[in-house]
Amino acid sequence: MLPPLRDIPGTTLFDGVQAMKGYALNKMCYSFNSAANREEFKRDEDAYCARYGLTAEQRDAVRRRNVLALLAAGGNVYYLAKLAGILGLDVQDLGAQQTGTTKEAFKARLVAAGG
Amino acid sequence: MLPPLRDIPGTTLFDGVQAMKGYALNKMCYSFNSAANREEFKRDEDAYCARYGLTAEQRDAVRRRNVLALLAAGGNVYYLAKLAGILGLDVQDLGAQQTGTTKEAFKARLVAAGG
Amino acid sequence: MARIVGAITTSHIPAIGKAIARNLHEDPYWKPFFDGYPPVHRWLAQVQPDVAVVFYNDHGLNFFLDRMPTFAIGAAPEYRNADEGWGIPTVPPLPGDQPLSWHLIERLVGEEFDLTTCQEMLVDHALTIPMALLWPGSGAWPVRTVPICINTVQHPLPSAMRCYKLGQAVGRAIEAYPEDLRVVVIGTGGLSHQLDGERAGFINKAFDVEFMQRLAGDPLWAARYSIAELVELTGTQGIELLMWLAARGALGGEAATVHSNYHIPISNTAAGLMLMERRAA
Amino acid sequence: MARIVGAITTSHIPAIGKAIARNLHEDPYWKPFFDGYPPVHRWLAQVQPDVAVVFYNDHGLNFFLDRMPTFAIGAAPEYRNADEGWGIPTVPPLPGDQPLSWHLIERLVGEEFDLTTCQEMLVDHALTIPMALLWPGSGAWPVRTVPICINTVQHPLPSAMRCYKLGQAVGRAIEAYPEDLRVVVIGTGGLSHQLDGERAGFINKAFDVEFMQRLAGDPLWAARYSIAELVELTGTQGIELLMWLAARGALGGEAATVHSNYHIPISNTAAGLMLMERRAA
Ligand SMILES: [Fe+3]
Ligand SMILES: [Fe+3]
Repeated sequence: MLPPLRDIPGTTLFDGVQAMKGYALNKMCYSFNSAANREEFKRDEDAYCARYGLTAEQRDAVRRRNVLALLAAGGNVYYLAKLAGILGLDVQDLGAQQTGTTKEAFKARLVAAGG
Repeated sequence: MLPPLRDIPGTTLFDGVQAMKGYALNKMCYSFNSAANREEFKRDEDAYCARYGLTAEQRDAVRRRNVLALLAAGGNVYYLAKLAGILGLDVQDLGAQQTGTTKEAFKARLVAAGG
Repeated sequence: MARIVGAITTSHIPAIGKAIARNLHEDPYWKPFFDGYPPVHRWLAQVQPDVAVVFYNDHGLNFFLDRMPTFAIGAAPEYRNADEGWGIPTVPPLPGDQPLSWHLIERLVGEEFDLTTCQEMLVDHALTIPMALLWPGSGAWPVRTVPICINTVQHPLPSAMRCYKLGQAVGRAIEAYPEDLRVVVIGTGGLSHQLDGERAGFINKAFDVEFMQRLAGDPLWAARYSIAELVELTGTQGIELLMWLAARGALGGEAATVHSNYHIPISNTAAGLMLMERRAA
Repeated sequence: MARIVGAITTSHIPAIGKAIARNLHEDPYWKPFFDGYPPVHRWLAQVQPDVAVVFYNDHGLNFFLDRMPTFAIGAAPEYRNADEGWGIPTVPPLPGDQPLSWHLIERLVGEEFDLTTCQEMLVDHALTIPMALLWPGSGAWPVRTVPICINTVQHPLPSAMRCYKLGQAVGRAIEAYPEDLRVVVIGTGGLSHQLDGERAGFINKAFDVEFMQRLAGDPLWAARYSIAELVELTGTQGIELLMWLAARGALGGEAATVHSNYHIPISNTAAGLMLMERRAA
C-alpha cells in the first residue's frame, strides 16, 4: 500500500486502510437509509450490531456514541451521518463533540470563520 | 444518439437503444440468479412478468420462447441466458433456434468451423 | 445542435432543504444565503434551458462500498430521491433525458472515461437541493436532468485535473449532440467545510474567495492541486469543489462570472453560488 | 518488490465446469481441450505464484444495468461465486489480497483510470472456471486473487486500446508494489464465438490463430481494432479477447509465447489457451 500522501492535522482520509477496518460498521450504517432498519436498531441495538458483525471496538464506539472513536474504528463520515440521525445529533452536535467544546461555542466558531 | 458505427449481419450490439427498450425484460431475467425467483416464475409466469412490467412485445416473446423476438424486444444475451436455463435450453438449442436449423446441424456447423 | 447556455455552481447543504420546507427565506440566519438566488432565477427564466447536466456527489444513498464508482452517469427515464437516513422530504421525480445520456456515454467512453452507467438511480440531496434552489416551488420540473456522480466517499478520489477533464469532455459531447437543446451545466457541493475529525468546523474563507475569483478565468489554478492539498485547504467535504471544476470544464473555453454569492456559515459550511457564461476574455 | 512471473490467457466456457465435475478429461470431445493444460500446471508448480491478478468479464451475476462499471476491481477479503441462473457448482471461496488491491486502486486512479471499487463482490464462472482449470482439484486455492472486471455486457465497451492500457498500468502498479510477491496475470474469455442473433455459432479460426500468433510479440495489432470491428471479426462474445489484451498489457515490454492450445469447438466457442513470459525479443 502507498503511505498516506500528506498528514493533515485532525483529519483521517477514508482510504483503503480505513475502508478495510470499517467495512462492517459502514455496512450497518448504510442500512439506516431504511426507516424500518432504523427502528430495528433502536429496538435492539445489540442484536443489530451483532448481525452486521461489528468488531468489539466498533460496538464500543457505537455504545459510547463517540464520533472520534467511530472514525478510528474505520467509520466513514457519509455513512456515520445516518447513525447520527438516529441518535438525534445534527452536524453541530457532532462538531462540538469532536472538538471538545459546547454546541454554542462550536457555532460561534463557524460564525467567526466568516468574519 | 450516435448512429451504430457498423452494420454486422445477424448481429445487434446491445447499446443504449437496446438497453432503453429492454430494461424491464433484462431486470426480470437478472432476478433469475435466485433459485427461489426461478421457481416463482415457473409457478406463475404471467404474474411474474407482470410484476416486472414487461411490455406486450416482451411478454409475447417470453411466451413464445423465441430468442430472436426476445433480442428484438431489447433482451440482452447475458441476462436471457438465465431465462434459457429455466426453459432447459442450452446454447446449442439457442443457436439452432436462432439460425433456423436443427441442434444436430448447428453442432455440425460448429465442428466444421474447426476444419 | 445542442448549446451550453451557462454553468451554475452551488452548495447543497441538507439543512437548506428544511429551510425551504419551512419557508425561512427571510429569516435572518437564512436571508444572506437565499438572497443569492433571485438573479439566477431571472437568468434561468431568460435562457430557458431544456436540460440540466448536473455534477454531484452521492452521500451514501445510491452507492455503497461494494460498488463505488469513480464516475457514474444516469441513463434512466426519471430520477427519484429517497430517505437518506434522516427522513429528507421527497421531491417529485426528476425526468431524465435518456437519448442525451447515451450520447454522452458513447462519447465519454470513446474518450477513455471509464464510466459506470446507471439505468436506475436514486439521487440524494446533492442533486435535489440545488434543483429546488434553482427552480423553486416546482411541482413539475421545467428541465430534464442528466446526473453525473463523482466519488467523494472513498479515497483515492479522482484528481481535480481528472474531474476538470471529465467536465471538458462532457462539454464537447453536449456540443456534438445533434438535437437543438439548450443545456445548463450544474456543479453542486462545497465550499470549504469539514464534518469529521478534530478539525471539524474547518472553514477557509481566503481560499474559497480566491477559488471563486479564479474559477471562470483560470480554472487550472485549482485543478492543479492534489486531492490531499485540497482537503487540507478546504476540509474533508470541501473537496466537493471537484463538482465545480467539472462544471467549469464543461462550460469550456473562456468564461466570465455573471453572478456570485458567498456566505458563512450555513450549517457547518461556507455556502457558495456562481453563475458563469461563456465569453471571450 | 513484486514481480510478474508470466501471463496466462484461457477460455472460460461454462460447460467446462460441468466437464470438470464429471471428470470428462479423457472423453473424446473434451480431451483435445483438457490436454492443453498440463504444461501450464507444470509451469505453475515451478514458478509458484503467490497472487493471481485476473481480468475477466461478469455475465450478469454481480453487476446489473443499474450500476454497470466499465472497469471494476475487487478489494474484498475473499470472493465467492454463486448460482448464475443455471445452478453452477459453487467453489471454495477465493482468498483476496486487500493490501495489493488498494495499492492497485491508488496507482490506477492516480493514472486516470476511473475504477469502480468493490469491497464485496460475487465472481462468476469467468473467474472460477479458469482458476479450476489452472489449479485443478484445489480444496484450498494456492494463490490469493485480485479480480478486475471489464464490461462486455453494455455497449459502449471500453476500446481494445483502453483495455490494453489498463493492463499496462496494472503491470506497472504490480511492479511498484513493495512486497516480495510473485504475481501471475490471467485473462479469461473468448476466443471467437457468438451466442445471439442470426449469426449465432459464428467462429473465426483464421482470426483467432493470427491473434494468438501475434499477441505476445505484437499486441498492438489487435489493440488497434475498434470494438465494432472486433465483434465483426470474433463474434459478440468473441469480444472477450479484451481480457487477453489486458493481461498481455500487464505482462509489459517484450514477451514470448511459452505454450498454447486452440481447439474448436467447446460448446459454441473456439477455446484458446496461452502462456506467455517476459523475454527479450
Ligand atoms: Fe455534501
Ligand atoms: Fe463468457
